[in-house]
Amino acid sequence: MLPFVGSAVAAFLPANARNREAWLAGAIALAGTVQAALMYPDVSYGGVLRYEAAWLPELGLSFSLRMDGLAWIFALMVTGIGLLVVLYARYYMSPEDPVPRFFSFLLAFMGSMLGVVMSGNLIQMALFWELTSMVSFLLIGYWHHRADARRGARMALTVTAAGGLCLFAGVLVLGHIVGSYELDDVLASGELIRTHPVYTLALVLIALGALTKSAQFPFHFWLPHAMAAPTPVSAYLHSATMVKAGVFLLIRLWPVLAGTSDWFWIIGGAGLCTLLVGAYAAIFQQDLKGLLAYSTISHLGLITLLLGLGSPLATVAAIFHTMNHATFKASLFMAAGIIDHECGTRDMRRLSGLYRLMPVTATLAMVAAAAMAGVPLLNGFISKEMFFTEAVVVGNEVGMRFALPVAATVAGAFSVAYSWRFMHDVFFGPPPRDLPRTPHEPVRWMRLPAELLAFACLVVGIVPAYTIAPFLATAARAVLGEQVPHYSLEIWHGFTLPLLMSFIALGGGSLFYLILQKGLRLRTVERLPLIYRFSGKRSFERILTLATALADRLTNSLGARGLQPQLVVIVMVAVGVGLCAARGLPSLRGPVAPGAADPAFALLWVMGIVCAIGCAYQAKYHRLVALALIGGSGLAVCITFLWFSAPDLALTQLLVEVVTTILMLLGLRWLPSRKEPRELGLRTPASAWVHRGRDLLLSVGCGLGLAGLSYALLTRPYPDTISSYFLEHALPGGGGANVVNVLLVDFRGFDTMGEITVLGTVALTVYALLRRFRPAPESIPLPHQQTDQGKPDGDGRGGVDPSTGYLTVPAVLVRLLLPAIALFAVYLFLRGHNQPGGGFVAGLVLSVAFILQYMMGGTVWVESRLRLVPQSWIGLGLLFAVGTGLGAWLFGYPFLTSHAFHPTLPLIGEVPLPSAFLFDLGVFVLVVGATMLILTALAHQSIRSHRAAQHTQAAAEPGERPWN
Amino acid sequence: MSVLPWACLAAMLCFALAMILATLRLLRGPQAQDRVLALDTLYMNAMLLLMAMAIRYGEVLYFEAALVIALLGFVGSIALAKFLLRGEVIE
Amino acid sequence: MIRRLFRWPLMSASLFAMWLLLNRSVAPGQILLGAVLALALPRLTAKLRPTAVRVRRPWVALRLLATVLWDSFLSNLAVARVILGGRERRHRSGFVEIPLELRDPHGLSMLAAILTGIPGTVWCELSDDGSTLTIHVLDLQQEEDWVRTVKDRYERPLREIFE
Amino acid sequence: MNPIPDWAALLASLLIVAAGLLALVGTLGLWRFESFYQRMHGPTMVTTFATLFSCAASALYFSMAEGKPVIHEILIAIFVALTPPITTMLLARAALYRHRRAGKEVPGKDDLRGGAAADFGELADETSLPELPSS
Amino acid sequence: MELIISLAIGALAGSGIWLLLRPRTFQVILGLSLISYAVNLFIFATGRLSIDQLPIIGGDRPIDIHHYADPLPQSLVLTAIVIGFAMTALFLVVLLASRGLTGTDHVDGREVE
Amino acid sequence: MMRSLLDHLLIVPIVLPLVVGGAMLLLGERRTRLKAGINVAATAALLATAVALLRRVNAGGVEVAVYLPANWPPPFGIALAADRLSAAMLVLTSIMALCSLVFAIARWHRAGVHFHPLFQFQLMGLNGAFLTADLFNLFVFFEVLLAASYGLLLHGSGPDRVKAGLHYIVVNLVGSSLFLIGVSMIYGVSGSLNMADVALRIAQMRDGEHLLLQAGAAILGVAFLLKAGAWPLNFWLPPAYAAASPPAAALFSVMTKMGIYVILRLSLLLFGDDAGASAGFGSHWLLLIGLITLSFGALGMLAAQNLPRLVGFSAIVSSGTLLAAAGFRSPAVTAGALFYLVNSTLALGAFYLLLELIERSRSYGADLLALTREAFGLDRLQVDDDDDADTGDAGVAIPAAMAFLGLAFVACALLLTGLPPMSGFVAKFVLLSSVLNPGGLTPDVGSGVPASAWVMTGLVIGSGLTGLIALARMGVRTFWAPSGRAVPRLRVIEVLPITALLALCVALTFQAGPAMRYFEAAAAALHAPHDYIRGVMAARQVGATAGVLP
Ligand code: NA
Ligand code: NA
Repeated sequence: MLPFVGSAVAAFLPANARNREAWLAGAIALAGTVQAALMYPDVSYGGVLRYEAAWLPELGLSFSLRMDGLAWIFALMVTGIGLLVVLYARYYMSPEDPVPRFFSFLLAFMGSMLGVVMSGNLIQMALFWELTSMVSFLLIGYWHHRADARRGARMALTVTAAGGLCLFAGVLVLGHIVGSYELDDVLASGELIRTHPVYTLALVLIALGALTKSAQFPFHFWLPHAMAAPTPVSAYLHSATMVKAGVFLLIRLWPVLAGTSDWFWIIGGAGLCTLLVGAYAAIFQQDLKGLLAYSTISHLGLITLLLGLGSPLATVAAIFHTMNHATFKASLFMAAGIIDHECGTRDMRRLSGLYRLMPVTATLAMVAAAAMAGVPLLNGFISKEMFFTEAVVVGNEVGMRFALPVAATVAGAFSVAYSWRFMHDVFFGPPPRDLPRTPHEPVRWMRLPAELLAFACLVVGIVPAYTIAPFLATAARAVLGEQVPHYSLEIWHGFTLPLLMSFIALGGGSLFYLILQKGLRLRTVERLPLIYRFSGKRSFERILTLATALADRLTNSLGARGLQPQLVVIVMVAVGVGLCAARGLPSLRGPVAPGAADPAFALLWVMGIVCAIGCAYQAKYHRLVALALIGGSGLAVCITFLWFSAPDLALTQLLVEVVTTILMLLGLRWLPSRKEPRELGLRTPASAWVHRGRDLLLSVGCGLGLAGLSYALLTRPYPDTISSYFLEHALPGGGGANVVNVLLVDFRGFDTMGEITVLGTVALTVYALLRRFRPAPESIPLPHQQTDQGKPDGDGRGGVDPSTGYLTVPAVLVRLLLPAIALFAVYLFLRGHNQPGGGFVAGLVLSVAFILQYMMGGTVWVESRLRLVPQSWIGLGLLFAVGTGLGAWLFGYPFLTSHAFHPTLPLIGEVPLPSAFLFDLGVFVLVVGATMLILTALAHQSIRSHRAAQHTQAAAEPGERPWN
Repeated sequence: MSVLPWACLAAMLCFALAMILATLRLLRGPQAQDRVLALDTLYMNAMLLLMAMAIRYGEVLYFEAALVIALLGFVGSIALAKFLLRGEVIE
Repeated sequence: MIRRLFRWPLMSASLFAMWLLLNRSVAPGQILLGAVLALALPRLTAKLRPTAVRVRRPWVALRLLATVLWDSFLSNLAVARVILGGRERRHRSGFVEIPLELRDPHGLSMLAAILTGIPGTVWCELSDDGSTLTIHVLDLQQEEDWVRTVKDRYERPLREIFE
Repeated sequence: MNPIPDWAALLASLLIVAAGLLALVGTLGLWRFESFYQRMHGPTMVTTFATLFSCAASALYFSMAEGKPVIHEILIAIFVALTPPITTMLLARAALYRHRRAGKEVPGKDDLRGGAAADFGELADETSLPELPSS
Repeated sequence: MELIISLAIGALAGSGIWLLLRPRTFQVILGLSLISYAVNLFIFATGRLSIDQLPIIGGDRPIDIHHYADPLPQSLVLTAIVIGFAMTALFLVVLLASRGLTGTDHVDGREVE
Repeated sequence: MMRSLLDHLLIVPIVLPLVVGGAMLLLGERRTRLKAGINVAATAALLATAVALLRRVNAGGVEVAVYLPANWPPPFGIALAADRLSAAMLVLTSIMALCSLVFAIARWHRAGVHFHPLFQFQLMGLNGAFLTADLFNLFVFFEVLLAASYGLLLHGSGPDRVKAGLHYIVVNLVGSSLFLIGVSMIYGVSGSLNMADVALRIAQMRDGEHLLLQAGAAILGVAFLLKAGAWPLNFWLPPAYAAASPPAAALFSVMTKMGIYVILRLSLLLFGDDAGASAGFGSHWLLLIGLITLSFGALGMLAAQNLPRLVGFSAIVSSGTLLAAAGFRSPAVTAGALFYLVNSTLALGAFYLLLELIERSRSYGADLLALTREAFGLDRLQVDDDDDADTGDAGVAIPAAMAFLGLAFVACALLLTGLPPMSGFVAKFVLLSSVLNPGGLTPDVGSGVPASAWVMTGLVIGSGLTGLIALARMGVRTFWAPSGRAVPRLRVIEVLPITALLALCVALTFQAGPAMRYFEAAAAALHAPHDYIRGVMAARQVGATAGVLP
């Protein structure tokens, strides 16, 4: 029941030997064929076989297989022709080719194709549909060292997969209309679908899928380029199976979609155009496979046209012609492949007179070509007759009394012409000269598949009623159900208009070929007369290039690679969004009366704002100034915190301010200065002023926006906040009077844990980055201050104190302060739980104390006397904090639950010792570690300069000696 | 009704004005050392402002912040000064 | 053992006092903790303080402190006058070079603190060999007066204390 | 906080206002002087008696209010006495270096007479440091 | 008071945004610092302004939010300050690395024009 | 009363990486091998924990598992809450982590110091952000994950990385500022930080206040949109992800999803149907932004000139799709979106890992470790670097390397473009089917669907097409061009993670049914957040009075 599963599995077990692979593939194909054939009794007379497995039942997607007459016919075609192709390919492929890949793809394709035809669920069908595109891409690009193969593969993939996506969309629309993706349900809802408002959409999408797959105008151009594939692939995919998927889809959905004028114009129109264009183009091909490809296009157009006509009989004809085409075209391709294989070329200008060299092959090919031309007694004739009949009948109905029959006849004539071309140019004429190889008959087994197919053409053409009729009936019933019209597969219907058309076509076609042969010297035609300008391939490539360029331009104009535009957009969006959301606010000022303004506070902020604006003004060329100015703003912020009762914030802000200043200065050492443009004699371009104007507007707007928001918030009533709880529970529950600190280490200690992780992480990142730091070349030499003034004494190595001379006094004072600052750190740490302070502030204070020593003594000297391993401090701090948190587990409490111990010591009395205190210790340790790591990592860079200076000195000295 | 809060407010105004003066010097320069000096003065005035505030609100804790400025406020300035003097803060 | 603990008596005492001042408490617990810290911190930071402090004459130090406070007070007023006064008063400043005999780093530091702490004079530069000190004087009338003032009023007591 | 006696309030008021005025005048000096070396003198007023008066006012007030001697302000006084010299010295030295580098002879003959110091104010602003060593 | 602090927030944010949009890395880092000042003040302001109401339990104030400054925004600001500090450090080092590796202090690593 | 580890299950995904990361710092800079071992073990343990958590919340009864770190009752203390969505995200994160870690051990972890601790901190941040039910705590974990991501992005240094890192950092810092403004506004108006509590409070808000709250939420939304990579806030994304070292980039594929996760969570929690005047706030915008993002990403894929950039744009496509899906505010669509989310995360992760191998085959050996030591000519003097005894790639080179690369490339391409047979197709189907049939599959008798659904369908399909065109072009150029490129030496531990991720996608295809049932339950809970709110708010402290020992 699941041959394709077996084949797909087998496909991914590549072996090395050609024979083994072929046997495996052949066996699977044979098994499939046999199995399919055995199912005939079940599906004949309208029977349907179903297999269903739950997959995504909630969304109406199940894995369901459904075999009715139509599916059976197609399945048989897929497996049967597949078997022949495998046999053929075994001899066609050269030993150098990676055959395992070939067969595995081929089998995968077979599986997918079976999946398409046997799908009982439309989504699943779309799935297999796309799969066939994928695999065909791989098969076309099989010889991917060739540029044409790559291009052809990409083209085929792009077109068919795009169609597949359309089909997917169409199927989704169908599912939306019907409320189910099951084929059975869809087939039962034809009326609903055809009258639904989105019917046209569904139709167009599905048509796009089908037309692209079946290489219908205007998507036909990919098929000739797909001929870069190995010939077995062409024979299989591009004649017998994959291109038929589109047709299959149209047949499959014919009962629900057909019968409307939309259907007629879209499907029929595309079919008609394809029929004519394909046939016309086929005549002028020089490549054997190109001719076959265009003829395939044309025949598919015929089938599509038949389906588009919308009459049941035409549909039967379409099914019939599908089968016929598969047989004769596959055999033609095989013949072409044999010729290619034997002669080394497929160029019809170089081939001729092969009949004498390989008569059997020639006969086979000619039989098939005749079938293609619609010569009586061959299968092509019968289906073509049916087509002519319908063209006459339906053309009258839809008001194309003349157009349709004439077009049909002209197309028939064209097809006769190119069939002639195929037969005459290749097999007749003078013996071929300077071919790459000397042709002879191929090995028997390679010819066998073609022989079988040609035989089928003959048999079906001569005795249709005994061969194909029951199968055709089965398929037709599956599609049309009770609508199956009366039709007859007799060869002779009497002298009717269609017969006349047939003969006109045969005669006209032959005449046309003769005229072209003589008059236009067909062999020298390089491009298609008349319509070469409308090359689908060129349009396709142009469209793709254009689309890419357009996308590129759009991406660039909708996006930006620079940082500033990106930031402008972000700021604009943020401001816009905030304003939009708050635009309904009745007034900015809320009901709460603001507090009386304090003039000192106002003055403070005059200072703060002046500093901020000054900083903004100076930052480009006067970094140091900007740094000092931003310090002024920071000070204003800090005092504001204190003013409004936030001592912890003020302390922290102050210390962070100090550390940041040191940090920035450490950084400035490695940032070469900028000269003002006027110093360099440059003028600022006008565009820069425009940018600045925009940015100024934006920043003013943003500032006003945020000011407005905060004013609106500050004048709104204070909500019933969760903070009341913290005030109430800080002392009894958290064991601390400083609610902010209790929040930090207890209520929201979890935040603090994250926060210290951030700090530690950043410190590690900074360290890692500085390990591979490459400073700006301009900043590598020692600063001029040091080269000019030198160092008072030594460089701090070997314990010699570098702080002598004019550095003595500052060093003495700073060193005296060290124990005092350390004591202060301990003080801040210990009392943090009840008063402003805490681990973070204390850690910063201690770090500052250390850094002061670095500033006075230099890195080398300090580190020879103080061994800090900041990374371990970070690790320890984290572990300490987490360990405290985990300690709560021991007592059965959640992570970080605080416990207050109150040991009573002699002499001292009760000492409150909350576990949060230990947590804070972790914070303290980490902060010291992280701050020191960041600062010293930067400070260590300076050692490089000193070493570089020493190196240049050392290098200079020996050079000078000879002069002395 | 005590005179002390008003005196404190007056002192705070003085300190704030002094801060503005320092800021002007900070902006004006003209040289880096002037600016560093101005920043240092700014910090010192801020410290005094905080002490006045402590008296005004009778809250001894404001004093802590003043102490921090007294003890560590100079660090930024000496870092800047060292930078001017040696071209780098930590050699 | 005891000696090693009390190697830095002055510093330990200062730290102890600082601890009690900071905590504004003389509870037994604070005294104990303060004592521990006052003894431990100098020890822990010893390596980073290569030069030892020796204070010999506490009386001189106290007297110096009083002198400095008084001088500073007067100078405050003087400088205020200069600032608020007319333009010409602000143009009498200049550098003064003072030959120094004080060599002890702590003594020098104290001198620096004194000179800088007294408005009107600023410690500007100590020559690399420590022999010459340059100060900047706001109201420079007589260079020699300044040299004498500095040497007599401040340097000599400092030498007594530290050397 | 307990209310404090009037005399103490008055004394504290005087002290704190005096501190304010001293600081203001000192900082005014920062603004009014014309050379850097002169400007260095103004802020000293802030760190000496302005601070001392503030500390005294604070000590007085809190001692009265808490009913026990509060003298931790002394810490501020000590630290403020110890730390500014560091900055000032480094700055002065830096200023000298920068002036010398700019070609001025400092302290030169002119400086000892006074007056010429004003010139230094007009030296080019070199704040965008570090510069390239002039080769 | 509310107006002053709102204006302060606005001015800090405005200056910060201006610098943020500048092309030089050092301008950007200062801009980010200014923005973080503004944001910290903003967070702080969401707890409303309370003068002389330290969030430290003690004295004879009734334990009620109207007699204490809101401690929660304060703890949030503390976290934000710390994180802001860390990010400043990181960004500083990255901008130094960028200056060294690209030879310019333009934010895009190359000079425009 | 020692409680079992199971009770602390919720905190493990946060604490475990933290402990492991911290402990690895104590090991110093060397001993990468030991650290790698520890890291793998910890990440595997994390995966196990996440799976256990998923099973727990998916079992009947417990819909939302809540944990109270520090043991304070909600809404006052911080609460962690895991529902189906969080649990799924945790599992996804651990899977991605394990795969990229194993991949990194082949060579990348030696490209700089402290890879392993940073990696663990990154996981901590991600897990914490997925679990927390507190707005500010969310900010903190965002910062943790961002800080670590900066480290991982810059891991290995080099000009491109630093340049991209600079942009990435600035943009995210701005995002963090917006985050803070948003959160604090929400607090300033509502008085709470607990998401569930805020949701309860919103319903009772008076006129002006709910507008201010919406403004806060909108600004917050901008921050998340920035992280999710929504247009026009996403220009940083392709270069940043392209520059990151592959294992980092693979892990980053979870990070854009983090933005989506939060948007889904918060918009449905805060502005659900019960939110009174604020109900449904922002969903139109989400839809619009999502659709534009989707188009932008699709265009970008078409325009991209190199593979890493292309994959970056495909990350944008998936973000856009998800945002648009979130804008539909329908449980069915959300369920589909979740399926899509998982699929695209796995696919992007696999692709980023694969990219490096492909690039390596392009110019083998030249790309690794941008060395910066030559700057001074002082190589010797610099502290010895991190390369231990073996320099990394001396492993077993697997055979058929090119075949593997090709196959994996095709699989990834199929996943990203949503073509069969990989799960990308199922994901797209699931999503689009629910977009077109929000009320389930029933015959449509003229009720119609909104135009947005059609647009969405068109764009999703169209993006698949542009992706297909672009990827086919790249694939052909990379694998089929006759360039005579060297066959790269791949190590098993490089191939394994990619294979595992792709295998998971295949498994997702086949197990689409159970997976969808899970996601439908998750989506239903998201859209009717009563259980979440009740679960979080009803969590009780352990012990009668906290803080005092029994
Ligand atoms: Na002085
Ligand atoms: Na309050």
